[in-house]
Amino acid sequence: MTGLAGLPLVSLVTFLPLVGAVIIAFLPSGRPQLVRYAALGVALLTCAVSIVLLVGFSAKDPAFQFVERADWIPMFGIQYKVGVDGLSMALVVLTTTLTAISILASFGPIQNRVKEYMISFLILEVGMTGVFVAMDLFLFYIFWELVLVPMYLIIGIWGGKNRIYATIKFVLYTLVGSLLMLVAILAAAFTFQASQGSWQNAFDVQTLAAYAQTGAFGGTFGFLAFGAFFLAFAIKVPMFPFHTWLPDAHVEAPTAGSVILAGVLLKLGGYGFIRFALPLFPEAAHTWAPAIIVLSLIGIIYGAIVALVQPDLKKLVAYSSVSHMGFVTLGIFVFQQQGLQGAILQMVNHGLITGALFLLVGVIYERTHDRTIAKMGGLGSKTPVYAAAFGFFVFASVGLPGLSGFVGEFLTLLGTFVANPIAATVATFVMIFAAGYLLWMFQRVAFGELSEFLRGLGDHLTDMKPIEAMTLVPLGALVVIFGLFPGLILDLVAGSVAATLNAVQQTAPVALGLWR
Amino acid sequence: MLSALHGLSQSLDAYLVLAGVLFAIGSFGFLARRNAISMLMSIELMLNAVNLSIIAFGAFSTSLNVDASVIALIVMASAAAEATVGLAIVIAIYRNRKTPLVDEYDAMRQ
Amino acid sequence: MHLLPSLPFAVTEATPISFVDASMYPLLISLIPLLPILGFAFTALFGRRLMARWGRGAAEIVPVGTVIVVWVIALLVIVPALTHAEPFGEHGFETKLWTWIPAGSFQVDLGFHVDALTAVLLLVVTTIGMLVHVYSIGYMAHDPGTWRFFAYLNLFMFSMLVLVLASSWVLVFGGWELVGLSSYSLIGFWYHKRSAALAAKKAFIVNRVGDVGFALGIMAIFVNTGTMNIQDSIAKLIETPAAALTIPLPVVALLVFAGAMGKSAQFPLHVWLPDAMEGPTPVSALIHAATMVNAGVYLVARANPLFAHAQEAMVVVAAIGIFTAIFAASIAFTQTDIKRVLAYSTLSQLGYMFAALGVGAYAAAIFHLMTHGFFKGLLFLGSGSVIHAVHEEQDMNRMGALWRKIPITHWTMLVGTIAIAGIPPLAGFFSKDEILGEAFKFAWFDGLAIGYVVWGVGLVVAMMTAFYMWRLMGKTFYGESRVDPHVEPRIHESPWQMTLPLVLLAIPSIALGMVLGLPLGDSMLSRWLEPVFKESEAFLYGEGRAYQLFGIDGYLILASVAVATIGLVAGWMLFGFFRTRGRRSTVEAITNANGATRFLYRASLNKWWFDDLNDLLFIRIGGRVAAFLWWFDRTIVDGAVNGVGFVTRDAGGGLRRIQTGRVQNYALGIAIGLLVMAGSFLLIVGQPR
Amino acid sequence: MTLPETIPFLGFGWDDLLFMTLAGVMVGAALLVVVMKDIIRCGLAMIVCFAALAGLYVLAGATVVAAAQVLVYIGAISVLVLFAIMLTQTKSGPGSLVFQTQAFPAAIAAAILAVLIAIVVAATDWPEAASRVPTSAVDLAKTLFSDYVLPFEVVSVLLLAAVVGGVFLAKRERGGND
Amino acid sequence: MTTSDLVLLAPFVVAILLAAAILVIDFIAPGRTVAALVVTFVGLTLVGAMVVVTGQHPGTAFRGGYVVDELTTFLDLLFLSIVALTMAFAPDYLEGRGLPVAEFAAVLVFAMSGAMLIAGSADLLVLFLGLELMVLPGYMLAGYHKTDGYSTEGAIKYFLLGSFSSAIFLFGLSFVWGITGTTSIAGVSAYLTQVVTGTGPLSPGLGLGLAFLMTGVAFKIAAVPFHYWTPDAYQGSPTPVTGYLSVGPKIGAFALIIRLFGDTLGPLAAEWNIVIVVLAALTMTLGNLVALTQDNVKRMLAYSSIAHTGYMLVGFAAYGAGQIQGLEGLLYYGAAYTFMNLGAFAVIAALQKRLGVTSNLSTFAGLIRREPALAILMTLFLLSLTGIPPTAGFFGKFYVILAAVQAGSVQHNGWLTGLAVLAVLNAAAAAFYYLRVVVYMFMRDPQGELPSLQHGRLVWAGLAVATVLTVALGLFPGVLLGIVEHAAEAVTQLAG
Repeated sequence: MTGLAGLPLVSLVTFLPLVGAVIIAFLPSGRPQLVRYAALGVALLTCAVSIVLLVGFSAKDPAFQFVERADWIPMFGIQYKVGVDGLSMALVVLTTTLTAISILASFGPIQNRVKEYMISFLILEVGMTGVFVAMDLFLFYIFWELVLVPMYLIIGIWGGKNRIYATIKFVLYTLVGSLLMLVAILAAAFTFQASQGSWQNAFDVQTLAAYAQTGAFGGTFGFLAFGAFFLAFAIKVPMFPFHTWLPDAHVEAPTAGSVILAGVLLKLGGYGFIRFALPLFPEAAHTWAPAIIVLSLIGIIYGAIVALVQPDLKKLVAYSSVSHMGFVTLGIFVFQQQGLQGAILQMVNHGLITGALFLLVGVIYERTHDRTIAKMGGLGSKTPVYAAAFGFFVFASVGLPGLSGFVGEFLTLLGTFVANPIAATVATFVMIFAAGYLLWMFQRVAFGELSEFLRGLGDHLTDMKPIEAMTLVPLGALVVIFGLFPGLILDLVAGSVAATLNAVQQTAPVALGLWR
Repeated sequence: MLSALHGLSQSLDAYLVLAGVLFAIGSFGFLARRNAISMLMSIELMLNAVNLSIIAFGAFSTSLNVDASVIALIVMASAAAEATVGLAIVIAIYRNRKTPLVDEYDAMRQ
Repeated sequence: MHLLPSLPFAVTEATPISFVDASMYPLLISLIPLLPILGFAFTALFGRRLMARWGRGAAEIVPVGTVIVVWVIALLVIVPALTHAEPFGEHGFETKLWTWIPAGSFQVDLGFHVDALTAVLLLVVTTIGMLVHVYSIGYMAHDPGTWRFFAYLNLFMFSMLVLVLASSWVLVFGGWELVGLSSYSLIGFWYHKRSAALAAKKAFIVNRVGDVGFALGIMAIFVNTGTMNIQDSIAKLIETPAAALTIPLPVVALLVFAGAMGKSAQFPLHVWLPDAMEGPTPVSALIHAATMVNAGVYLVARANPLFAHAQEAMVVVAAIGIFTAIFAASIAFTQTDIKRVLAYSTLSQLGYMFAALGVGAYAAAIFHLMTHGFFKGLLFLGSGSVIHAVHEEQDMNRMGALWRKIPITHWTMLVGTIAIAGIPPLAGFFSKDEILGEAFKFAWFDGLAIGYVVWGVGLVVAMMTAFYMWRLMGKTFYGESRVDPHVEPRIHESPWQMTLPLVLLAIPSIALGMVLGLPLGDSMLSRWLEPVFKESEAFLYGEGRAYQLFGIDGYLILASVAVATIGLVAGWMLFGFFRTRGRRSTVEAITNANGATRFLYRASLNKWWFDDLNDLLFIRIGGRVAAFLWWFDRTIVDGAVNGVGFVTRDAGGGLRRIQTGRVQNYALGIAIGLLVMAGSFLLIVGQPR
Repeated sequence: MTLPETIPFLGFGWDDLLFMTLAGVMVGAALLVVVMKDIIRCGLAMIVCFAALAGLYVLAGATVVAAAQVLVYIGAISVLVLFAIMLTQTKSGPGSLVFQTQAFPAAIAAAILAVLIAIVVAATDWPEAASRVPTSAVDLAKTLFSDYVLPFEVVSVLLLAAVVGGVFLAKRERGGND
Repeated sequence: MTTSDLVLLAPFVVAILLAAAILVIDFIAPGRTVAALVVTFVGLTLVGAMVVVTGQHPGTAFRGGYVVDELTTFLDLLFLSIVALTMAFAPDYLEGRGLPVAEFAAVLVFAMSGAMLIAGSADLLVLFLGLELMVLPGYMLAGYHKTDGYSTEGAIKYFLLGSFSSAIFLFGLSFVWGITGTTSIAGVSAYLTQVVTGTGPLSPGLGLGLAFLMTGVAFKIAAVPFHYWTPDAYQGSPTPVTGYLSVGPKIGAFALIIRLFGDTLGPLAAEWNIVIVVLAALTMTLGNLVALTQDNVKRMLAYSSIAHTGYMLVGFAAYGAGQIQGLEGLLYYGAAYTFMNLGAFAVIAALQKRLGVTSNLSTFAGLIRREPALAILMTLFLLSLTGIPPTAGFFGKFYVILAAVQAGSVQHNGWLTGLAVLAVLNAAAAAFYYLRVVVYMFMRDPQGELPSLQHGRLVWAGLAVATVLTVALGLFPGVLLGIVEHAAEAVTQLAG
């Protein structure tokens, strides 16, 4: 079944940006403004299409919808197969929205080589959307790798002064993981082929998942293959101790880059776990879960504590990402409905909130060309609107009920508690640290008298410009809406969650439990 | 006891060992000499060793007898071709470097 | 014998009273929190412009108006709820707006539950809230950020109302966090003051410590009962046999209590409250005396069956409560900042309430919550008025002899003082006496020793309270003036917007006790609240006990009145009344004493060194730990990553050396390779097949 | 008069003697080629070596190959080499050192190689190691132009290519250096 | 020799004639580059046509000495495209340095004919001659810029080591021939089958022969530890030649391996496969590690080509372990590698049109400003070399690794699985040095503004072809897969 009017909507959402990129490539680079608006137009159009998709999507039925398939490399049963279920749907919309916002947010900051920048960004969007809609492992892998290149350029060309180190680190680190995953993918596909005697659908996710239910991917093979997947996704998420590329990448990346990095790229990891790692290797997933849970807990607490002492705004937010994404992996690997739903919700929220925080950091960086917290102070009196917006998202990130951050975290914790109270207790303590680092940061930035450094800037230190506000308003609105009506997302993903859970057989919860 | 050597010329092994020795000598020359042309000559020695073994094989088997000679001839020809090119190259580089000593051609390394 | 029999609800057998049609209540109840948040949104968005355009009045009208409207609506709900009219009945009325969190078996309604207990809290919150709003008009008359202030106040009203109305634990937690937020914003209202900023942060974070427990408690409740609705879950919890519970009941109760400790600033989480006095005085009155800090008490009272069925937990609650009471009182002795004295007294009184909850005197606790709300609100607003009069001076050492200059403030505060001291017939007496009496009887009849402790210490605290309150009065209003001479001539009574609330608060401080506390032993309030607590009380005491005015209860009354009087007299001796006599010497004698006295004095002065302890633990040591972890991250974790890279590259650097550029070397390499190859082949061939 | 079957006192056949002599000469000459200092002498030694080799071919009955050996190697290649030597000798003569620094390891490697081959040869039982049979030129021609016509053609192409390239490389650049 | 023989051999013959023709043209009209080029390309197309035609009716000629099957056709076409592409971007470079194009073309065509011979040979002797015919011109091409010290130095190193290895190869050949008594691949194969089945003896002599053969071949494909010549020869040679050398002889040598070890020694796979595995591991790893530290792009690509040899060997090892996919992967990889690598060298050559431009990294600094088109194309090729989808390079890697994994899981052959893992780790490491070039092109500022060059139409055409193929082979591998499959089958048929 294809789209509403028989349109291949999913492919449309995926490749529209590519078309846009091609068109932009032929625009005169001499007229950046034209290029900017063209890119924004494309992004908005894509966003609109994804909304259409969302409208046409029926949350009732848990199956994949809008599925399009065509043989691609029949020799290996590789097919072009895309479609969306609730989970993909949510993340696709998140992607298109954040991309549009990021492009808008780049109008001011990006002044040189605008054309290349916009093209890279649109291609990046293709990659990200593709990952979320791909239903064929091979296709998925291609999009997965495709994401690297534009991000590599975005950080490397438009980044800060240490950008090259950061970008190469980012690419190499990610590449190691994903290449091992490739081996695992091949092994899985081949195991299937060997048993079926034909390559038919050997890379088809659903087929393989169904096949996995027969316990075919168990034992040592499953263990190792899952390990490969785990590495790839854990690096992307990123989980402790694979997180060190993140602070560097964030600090060096241009604002919009950070937004997308935190907003979508990190989600690729979580999505991968849910969509591929668990259904394909349920047995191994259970074997690995305790270790992963422990790592997540470490990440949650550790990230928060390290964030406390960061002198650089972006680094602080980066480490907070480590902490927040720890909830995602935690929620996933307790194999428990609330946990999983919470994890997904957390992914979306983290995308919105952290994205917004990076935008805000970008706003101040635009004026000061500095991100050192110590130099800030007293913005509350000089730029009240900015301070207010900052405060809003800080508290959203703290997990204030009524804003979206809370529900995701709470559900994750609850799910964890059901599975394993001890783990939940440890994780819950992050409530304190989170409040600690965020409020301390906010106090040092917004409260007190205007700092020497800022006073030195004089009139350069203006309050938020309309265009900057425009990037933040939608995010803020969504944060409130999802805070009050998390059901919008929860119902959307309920189907996928159920599917995933009975794929991993929500049987034995992790056996670290005190009361188990 | 010298009669142990009787029929030496009748044994394939003798020829092959001889060939092997020649091959070894050639390779030694190739490894040890500095002069390009000496190395070239060493290679010729090795090729001859090959020929010798081929002939030997032919000499001791009726079926291979004729083929051996043919192959040997062909090898010779190709050796000649190699020599031609090799010498040409040696001369060319000598024009640039003014020395035939190969171990001084190390502008490119690592 | 009833005072004010004219009051509609002051009839012995609670006859149901309802003003509107039952079908209206869902709407009314929803409006109560809804209006303030709208007021907040409006003021936050347009307040700045309105104020710039048409002056502060334009910015104030909406928020203040909202709260007054809310008060009216609230009354329409409170009365029938207290009198158990339909649809409230005995077990209250529940209304649901929408399902907030639909996550499979975990369903959280965004809904409200109103019963007598809720109603009592509503009464306190809306009434005092309204008065404080009015008062603030005067108090903030010169502040450039008035609009912001009122926006925050409305936000607070919303949060607090959500907290008390919520029908599900998660929503309670929501309000819980939101009051934290508003308190944060209001404490840090003068954000350019570093101390204010720090105090705000401290308040939020310390509260969070308690919230961790509360959150875990909620999860535990869900794991045990599978529902988040307060009523249902409690019912399930107490009827499930202990063995069948995943998480033992005492653990659950204590986790919930942890939350209460944070919000109600019980030891050792009390540190934030005194600092919170950095906020504007109306805030201190509203949030940090009358309403928010009572949230903890409300929570425990709300969850009373949990505690009743988990005696261990009750003991802990009582112990912590009574300890906080005396601990805080001891500090209040020596503080010179007028607001801090009141803050510590608040701590102390909250301690009373928890002690009461700990000994099963739920009604008494709520009673004290109400009375304390009013007279402490009064005292704070009064202190605000004083501070206002002496031009933002808070140090009592720079006051004195003010009673003639600001009479209204003085008289109202005097009422408050006597009320808190527990002198009949003012409000404080009834509630405090009920607590002490219940505690003693709890031990006497049910043989739980903790009761004696609570009673004994309680008496001491009562005495101390009377003493330090009089000290406050004396240092502020009596004796000779120590006011800054430049300010001296310009001292004046506050505007009516400020004095009016004082008067309005003085009335209940006097009368409330008599209205609700009589007849002794079978008071109006206890009858209202009876449905909420009867299950627990039945469980704890079995059949109710007859009240013996001329028996045990009489002696207990005498005892408490006696200690209160002693305290007052002592205060009078030391800090005088109307006219000074040479009494300062005695004070100095104490302050300059040696040995134990001196130690106690300094301990009290330095608040038992708690701030220093926290500073050491969390700032110094914690900071070190964090710094170390960061170093670890950069050097070890990241170092490992980069290390792999370097090793690889250096390996390359090493390997490239074999490329010497000399043909013969290459040839030798090839030759050796040839030999190895030949060798390996011969080995392979040699293998038997 | 006829010679006895075996040489008196020595106890092995005449052609054995011949074989040993030729082999000795060949190996000796080969060694000289790789060790002598003066490269021109090396060239001459190589000629000797090739000649001895031709002798061995005759002994092995491959007369045609022997002839070719004389023509191609002694007649063509050696001469070519000598020319090259003349062209590339600087006035100062060859560099002071004949041998690479690694001559010693090279020697060892070569020795091992020789031994290895020898052992293998000894260890292998060769197919139908009967007695030698002489090769008739006629058969050879037949075979060459029937079975081996493709290699034959290819060799000619090879030579052509070699000549073309050789000429290009060796010819002086017009106005080039030197 | 019959007419049918000639028909099958036609492509080869035509190639030779083409070479001759070019020489003649040059003789008639010296220095008329255009004429020579026209003839060359016309001729190449002609040869291509012949290849396709003869490819229609497979068969053997010269009493089994020469065989035409899908493999032959595939390889021939590959060689043709290699030569064509090389000729496309060579002239700009050569003329800039006053080097004659005609001779270059002629010699190149000779080399191609040699490669074609290897592709089609079913006889060890022919195989050897083809090899000679392929590499001798190679030596000359390496030294083609004879007034340049580097070029000639590279040439002599290449030549000396090359002929050394030829001698070794030949020695081994003689032993194998001496024992099996035939030079025909089928014959040798049959003999070995007897050995394997135990009806015939497996003598040490044969082992030695195989070892020598293997060494010779390993040298030609520049497998570690026989790779020494590669970096110097590649760096020294004129860039177009380097481009050719990096693919032509390599593919040719792999054709040799396939013919020799794929066909001939198939039965002995069990014996030599472990050796291949070790070779593959060493080759990838050393190639990549050393490439990490190179600052000269040509030299870096030389080491990278060593690494790629390693990847192809992985495929071959998988084949040795019994997975036909391994062979297919190897062939596919060959094709992919051809186009992406030639493309990369084309870009370098184009940049070096300006005299005195080195191939150091610094040359590429800020290229995106000076020559955006070239920079973007270079990036594409480098990404493909890295193996980032969706490019030819990725699918090539995908294919060989798939084969290795299969072999690993089918025969529970831990070696192969380990090899697969090692391969991907290498690929990750390789990303570093390829991306380094990208860093220079996009993220560094050029030192000294140079005016952008004018590049001939041929160059652009060549680049266009390379680009299209690099992308197409990545996105739509289906087309080539079919051919590759048949080619691989052909091999097994010939052996069995």
